[in-house]
Amino acid sequence: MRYLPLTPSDRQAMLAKVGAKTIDDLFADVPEAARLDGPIRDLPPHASEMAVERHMSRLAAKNQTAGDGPFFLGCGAYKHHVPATVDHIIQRGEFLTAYTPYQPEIAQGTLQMLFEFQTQVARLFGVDVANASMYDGSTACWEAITMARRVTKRAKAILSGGLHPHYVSVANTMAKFTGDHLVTATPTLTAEPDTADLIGQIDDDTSCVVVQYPDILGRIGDLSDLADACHAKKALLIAVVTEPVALGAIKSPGEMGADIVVGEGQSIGVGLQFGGPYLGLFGCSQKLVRQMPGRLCGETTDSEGKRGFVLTLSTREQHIRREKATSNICTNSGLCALAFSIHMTLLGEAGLRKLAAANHARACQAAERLSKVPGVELVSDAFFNEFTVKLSQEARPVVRALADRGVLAGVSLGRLFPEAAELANGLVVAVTETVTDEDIEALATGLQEALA
Amino acid sequence: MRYLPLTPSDRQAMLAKVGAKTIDDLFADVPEAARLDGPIRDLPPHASEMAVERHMSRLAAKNQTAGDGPFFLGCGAYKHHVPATVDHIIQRGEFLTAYTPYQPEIAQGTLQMLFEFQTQVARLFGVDVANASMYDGSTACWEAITMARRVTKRAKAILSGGLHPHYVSVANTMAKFTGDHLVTATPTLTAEPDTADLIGQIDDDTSCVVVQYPDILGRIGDLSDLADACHAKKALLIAVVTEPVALGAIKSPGEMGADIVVGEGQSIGVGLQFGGPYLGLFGCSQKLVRQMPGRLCGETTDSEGKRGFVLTLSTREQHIRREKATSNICTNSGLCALAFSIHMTLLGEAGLRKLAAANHARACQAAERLSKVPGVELVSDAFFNEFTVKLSQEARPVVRALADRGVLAGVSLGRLFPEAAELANGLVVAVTETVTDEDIEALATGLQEALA
Amino acid sequence: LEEPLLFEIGKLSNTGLDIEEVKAPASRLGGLERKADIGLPGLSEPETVRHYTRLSRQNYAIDLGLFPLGSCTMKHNPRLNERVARMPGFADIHPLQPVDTVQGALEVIHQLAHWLVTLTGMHSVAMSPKAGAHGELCGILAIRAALEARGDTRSVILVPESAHGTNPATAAFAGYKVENIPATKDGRVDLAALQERLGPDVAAVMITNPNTCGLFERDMKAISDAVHAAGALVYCDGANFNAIVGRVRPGDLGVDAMHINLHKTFSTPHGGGGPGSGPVVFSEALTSFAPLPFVEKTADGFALVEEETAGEHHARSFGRMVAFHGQMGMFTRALAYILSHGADGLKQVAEDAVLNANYILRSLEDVLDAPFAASGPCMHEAIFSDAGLAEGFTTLDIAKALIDEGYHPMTMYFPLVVHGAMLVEPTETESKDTLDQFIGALRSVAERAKAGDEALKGAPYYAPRRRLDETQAARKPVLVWNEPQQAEAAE
Amino acid sequence: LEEPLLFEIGKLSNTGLDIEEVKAPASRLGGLERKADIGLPGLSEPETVRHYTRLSRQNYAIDLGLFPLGSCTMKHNPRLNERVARMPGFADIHPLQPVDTVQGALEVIHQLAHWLVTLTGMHSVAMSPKAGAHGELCGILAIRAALEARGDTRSVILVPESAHGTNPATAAFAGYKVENIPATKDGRVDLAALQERLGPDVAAVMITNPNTCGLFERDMKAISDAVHAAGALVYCDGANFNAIVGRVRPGDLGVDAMHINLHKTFSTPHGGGGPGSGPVVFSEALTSFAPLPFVEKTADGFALVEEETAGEHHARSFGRMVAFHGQMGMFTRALAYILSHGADGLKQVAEDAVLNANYILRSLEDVLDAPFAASGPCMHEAIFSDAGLAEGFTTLDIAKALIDEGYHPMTMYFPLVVHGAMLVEPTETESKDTLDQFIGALRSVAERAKAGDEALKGAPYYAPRRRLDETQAARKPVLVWNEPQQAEAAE
Repeated sequence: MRYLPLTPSDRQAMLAKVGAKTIDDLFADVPEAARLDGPIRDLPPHASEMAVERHMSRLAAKNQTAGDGPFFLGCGAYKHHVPATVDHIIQRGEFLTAYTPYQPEIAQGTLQMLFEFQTQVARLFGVDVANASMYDGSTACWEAITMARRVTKRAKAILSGGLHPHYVSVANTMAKFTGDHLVTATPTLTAEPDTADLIGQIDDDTSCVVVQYPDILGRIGDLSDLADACHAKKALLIAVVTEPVALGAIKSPGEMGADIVVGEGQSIGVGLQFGGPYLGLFGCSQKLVRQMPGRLCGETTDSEGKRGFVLTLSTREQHIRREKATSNICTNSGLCALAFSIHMTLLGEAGLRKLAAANHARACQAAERLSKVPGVELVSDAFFNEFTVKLSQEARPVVRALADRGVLAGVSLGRLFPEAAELANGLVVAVTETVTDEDIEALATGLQEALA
Repeated sequence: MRYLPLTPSDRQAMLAKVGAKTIDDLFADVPEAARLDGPIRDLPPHASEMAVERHMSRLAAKNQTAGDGPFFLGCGAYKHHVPATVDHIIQRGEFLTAYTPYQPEIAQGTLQMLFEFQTQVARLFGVDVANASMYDGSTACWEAITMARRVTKRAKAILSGGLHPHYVSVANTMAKFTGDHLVTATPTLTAEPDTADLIGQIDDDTSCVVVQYPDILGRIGDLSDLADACHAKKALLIAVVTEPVALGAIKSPGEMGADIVVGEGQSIGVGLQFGGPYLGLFGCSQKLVRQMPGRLCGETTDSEGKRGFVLTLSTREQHIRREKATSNICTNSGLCALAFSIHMTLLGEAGLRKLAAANHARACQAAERLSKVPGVELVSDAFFNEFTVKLSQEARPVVRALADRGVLAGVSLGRLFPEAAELANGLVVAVTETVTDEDIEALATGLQEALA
Repeated sequence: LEEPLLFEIGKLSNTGLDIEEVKAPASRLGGLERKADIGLPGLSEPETVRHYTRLSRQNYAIDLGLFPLGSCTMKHNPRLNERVARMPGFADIHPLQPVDTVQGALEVIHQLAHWLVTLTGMHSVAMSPKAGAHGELCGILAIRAALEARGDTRSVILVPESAHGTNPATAAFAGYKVENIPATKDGRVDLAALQERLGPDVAAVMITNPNTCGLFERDMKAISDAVHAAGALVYCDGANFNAIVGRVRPGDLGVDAMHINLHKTFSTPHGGGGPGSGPVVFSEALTSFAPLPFVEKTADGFALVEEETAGEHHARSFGRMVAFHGQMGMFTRALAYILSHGADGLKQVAEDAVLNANYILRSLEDVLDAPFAASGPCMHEAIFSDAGLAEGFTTLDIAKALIDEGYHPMTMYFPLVVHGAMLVEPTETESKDTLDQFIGALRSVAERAKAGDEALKGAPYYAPRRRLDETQAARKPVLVWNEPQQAEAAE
Repeated sequence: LEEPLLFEIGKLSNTGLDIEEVKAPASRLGGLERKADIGLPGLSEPETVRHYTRLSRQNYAIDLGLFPLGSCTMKHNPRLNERVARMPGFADIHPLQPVDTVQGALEVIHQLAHWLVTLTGMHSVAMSPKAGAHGELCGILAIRAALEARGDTRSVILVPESAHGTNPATAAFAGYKVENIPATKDGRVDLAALQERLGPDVAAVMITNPNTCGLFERDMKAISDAVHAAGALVYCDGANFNAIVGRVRPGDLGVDAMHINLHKTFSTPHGGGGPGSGPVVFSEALTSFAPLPFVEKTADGFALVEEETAGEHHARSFGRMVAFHGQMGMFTRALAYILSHGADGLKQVAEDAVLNANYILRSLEDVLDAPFAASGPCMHEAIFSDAGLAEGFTTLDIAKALIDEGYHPMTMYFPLVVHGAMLVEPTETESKDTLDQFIGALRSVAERAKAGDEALKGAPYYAPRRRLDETQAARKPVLVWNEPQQAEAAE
């Protein structure tokens, strides 16, 4: 078998060395009754690379890919062009097949990269520091809520209606067990985000306000007043960014006063991948750093005085603190962080700004074009690369009908908020740099016919 | 522009250093009249990676690929499964972006690989030594003919009718200029290769006999008598192998007495690629080594006595010998040699034999099945993974008709020998391990309908 | 050669990408244009390739040599799986596409789920957890949901002293008190002590089997029976499933929930610390509490069960753990891995992993203290202690000296129950030749540590860095780069 | 760590591939079954990955640093081009498929051909030559065919002393006598001497422009005119086209044939010595003699003109040079490269290449002898000589010392017209920072060589190997591995 180097004669020699007659002797501690002697049920024997590749190809071919036609889905996962260099580098064995850098002397490649990544994320978010990544945006969001509880010693978190409903769902699930009190809301199809409502709800028990920017409907609004209101009550403002490319065009949450900024980094370098693996981004202000969850890479020196990098503040972590750890997280999303960092390095400030400008320009073009379709109404006039339209009928069947024509038209709010009938006509349309004039025309035409 | 690191301010600083006012000053030696000042005609300005990828994807999509359906083409290029490991390794920058190993101290990776490659090729061919690869099989074949001239000091080469007609064409082209005298023939649709005819033609002026094994019609026959006949007249036997996988099942030309064995290595590790880059293989007996063309890697030691490898016998080569070189070749096919060597290492003797057995078994299945189709007659009963059938009508339109049904049925002899009307009904069918039962059935059914 | 930081070589105006300018209608950014510099330097493409290629060469990796980290299962990552994960049909689909446009993706999840359930002998599997610790949390939440569903408010989870740190951390995160279970001298859970502690306040026991001492818990079934008799549930840490896959099914041992590290047993690449993937298999008792979303086969194809479609029979689900459906990119790799090995191969995996570990144990027990050498064969990892080293010499010295021998060190100081523990897991993808060389290297280092060779304490000498000062890093953490003048000003 | 040879670690029975057994009907091998061992050891997949990964790390490469080999144009290889070449529509098509199933492939060839003709200002292009030297041969054969077609039996080709070795070798291979043309002191072709030599026996002149001294041949047009006036033709070695692409068109200078190294100017990867690709552009005079096959645009799409279809208007083709259609895998990369750069980018390529070379020349001329420093600006490469080094110190010492500084050496001892030549070509894909560091390193090495620092003669010290004994290798060549006992017996 191609992955197993031992030969039958190796096995014999090694059994002799360990003093066992057969391999079964080494499983002697397994109770007789629990030993499997027969083959694994239904599983065929080992297969050639060619056969496995064929099997997987057949499954892959059953999916309609984002590249197959006009594509407008967003809502927490965005299709961007990922440069070939990114995939080339992350496939280098030295990155791909390394472990967590517990032995820093022979892991400086990963560690320096993480240090650079942390710096990139902190600057993008406009905060002081960032960690070495987390599972994804939704879990990073929940970690931020628990961090706010640790910092403020309060248990009430106010979640904006503009927060991704799946993120809300994750937080609700966790809060059931931790006893956090979450105040949640459903968004409304209005032009403005719910900032004013949020400000009104902050009280002395509030640990934090969680607001998404741009929000689930694509809307953007200034967070400064909200931040001030939070700070007035000694609560923290947590901003969630699911489309980091936006921060190449619009102010960062940190600039506007957010204390913790978390996000989903998938947009930069990672790709769609049906939802995972993705990349949780987590940054905060310097004064909160010792309550920050997840791995951190820090600068230090070696015994000869040379600069080097190590994992640090591990006294917060489970392998040292066990049940007193800030989080049970043991894994980050290292390879995705690498992909993000490479893509960001290729972009640089100049490229990121151009990319963001291209996204926004495309989105404006699409918004303008779709506004002209009878039965389509643009909900908000301040957005980045994603906006919501209200259709003259339920959006979900419209999306289905367009998919059959090869147009993946966006995310229907009926899919995201199945219980909110008032949102059922909403369609969230994401328009990135990958969208062409023809794509926009195909969407407009498709909508026109579906709504006719 | 993404590949150009100089910034405008770098350029200014550098111009100042070199004492030029503008970049045009550096092109002062170009006569005014020859300077291009305007843009390049019709060529658009630089394009994004995404745009270029789209352009190339659209072109790629216009081709019907070997993986799109049943596939039976051979005649010098074969579809085999190439393991994912091969492409992974050849994309490592240290292999992909290295130059010819002229500085051996920092090129041992390439050099050791070439030494291993040479050993693998020599053993596969059953000869003493092999070079570090050449452009492709057809040019290696011509180099062998000129080498035979240098060794024997005779200019008449006898080429078997079973030699790939494009290889014959290359040799004919070159011979026009070098004054070599080539005796060529057209194959006949008979069961046996033309060994007996060849033996009859050898005389005291003959430098070499060139025979393909398996031949262009897929036929195989023992070369021993031919080798003896060559040697009796002090001529060399050159064997050409266009399907090296065959040598995992059948005797090597070296074992049967060939003096020089050349071949096309594309089958192992390289892939189809519409004909190039491919991999010329070249091996010969030890006593001919100093007349061998192309790069050679040899073992030596460094100043501390450690084993190492260098390019050697370069006194044969053009950069030293200039007009007295054995060949004008300067480039080998290093990356393809690496791919070949990795694939061969993954196979090993055991894997190569199993692969060859699988190819032969599939071919036998196909031969058996096609023999049952009315109007299809099997030409030879001794073959490896490729055989010729004689159809009841011209093969070329049949191949065309089947292509429209998604079946790439093989190579018609009308394509290869446009001037030999007597071969027009011949179809050469290659059957590798990638062919399935369903593929064979699709071919049989397709032929049956096309010939009905 | 030293590789500078990106921030030392990049410039804000440099870029390695050409981005087409799109003619924009009037901007609609609501007055939020970002004006100040962000501070993100760029590099051209050639500089980028070189920066990261050079950085990569400062890493050790499984592609370069043995990576014997106990409990981490660093085995070969097949390149086929990388190719498969990148097929556009898997890599280029959006998690919120209409389900009939992603039937192949759902089928992958369904197939992998089927084989995970089959291999573990369990009843169902939750695919969405993003890593091992996330899987642990999933399992404990399901246990808590099940207990709450029957009105049970048990508050304690028992964890062996030798457990992974994630176990107590997870239990605490889920709101439980954690109590330790002692081990017997032979390195296994003390069944009698456990039985004594069990009571109406105990919600669950978390056991690692094979355990972190590298031993199979012989009494696993008795433990499970006792736990169940006390009204509690059994969580099994599946990090070490590599040792028994195809040979033992946890379901046959009474386990109620177990996570599976796809990046360990099923060889998805570690990538310098993730992404992982931690599906959790459940017994019938816990199945109805499993989290959303999951995939179900229906008459029409494959359905994605989310909040809205959960309906009656999934009403007891404890909720959602992640935004989307889990680590699809790891599912494709793991499925390809399972199909490549097949029934015979997976069994061979466990056998060779165990054989390799025992070979190391028996080849070194004369020179290194092996505290459980008499406890029977080890499973997939061998454990040694620092007993017998010369005064002042530690496990750390041995680890750093191994670096100079060309190897990644073993896991150090874990599990905590063994003093100066060295946990060595070779995995099944190492050849006998490689093991022999490693044994030779470790033997030589161990002999030097016993002989008190002071040179060891300076190791590593031949790595990209000498020993790094971790205390300094933690005392005043520098987590981001700052321009030198800023950094100075801050001091 | 030393990496053993495959033959020292592999076994005949080992394999890294699982191959399905196919039920065979009776074998039809005609009694030719191979029975004896072939002698091809195998490795499992993990061992294979490790063997080649470790080997790769003993190489220097452009991905690791500057590779200033003059005349070799080692520039960055874009990763997009690797992706493009691997698209199944290009990588997985057979050269003998019916032409209507490969229209996209033919269109790639046609488009690339179009841009090559446009960029060079020539009339047509032969795409099939497999490398630069093969292209030279193609050009010379076309010239010979053209001369023969007019009944002209000229027998001499004139080549400058400074030409690439392939030039005279090619001319000789094509049956010509080779005579040298002298150079002037300023490093250019001596026009007067050339004019004097021209006569009815001269078939062609082979000129490299920019030449191998890094200089533009100012008199190129005059040379061409003189050659044409004498009834001969002009071949231009296009190895250095990188310096002038987008700025000068060889067609405007009277060139009749020129090869283009796609792996130089158009950045297809060198791959440790190939594959290359050497299309040849032709003037109108030579077009009808171009080799088969080629692609033509027709009303129906793209046609592949081969022997059978060549017909009347191609009856003068000199024949076929390779089995199939050339280096498709390089065509896709080169086309992607041209489209990526576009009209502005290609011009910038030449400008930056020339600027970088002049920057090196002017930054080092104070410490290294630059024989043509006064001959005007250099083009894409700067040349230095060994004049002024301390007694007994050579170009080789400088080259090997550069290895220890972390760089690949420049081209040594070429061109022959400069004593101890050092030919430095940075290319346009190097940054100013990189050049400054390289200049610093070369300056320091040069100063040590001038000061007579004996340590230089032992360099390299920090490479995978110290200086290797090339004489020993050539005296008794060992080109293949033999089992130690055999090897000993043979001695």
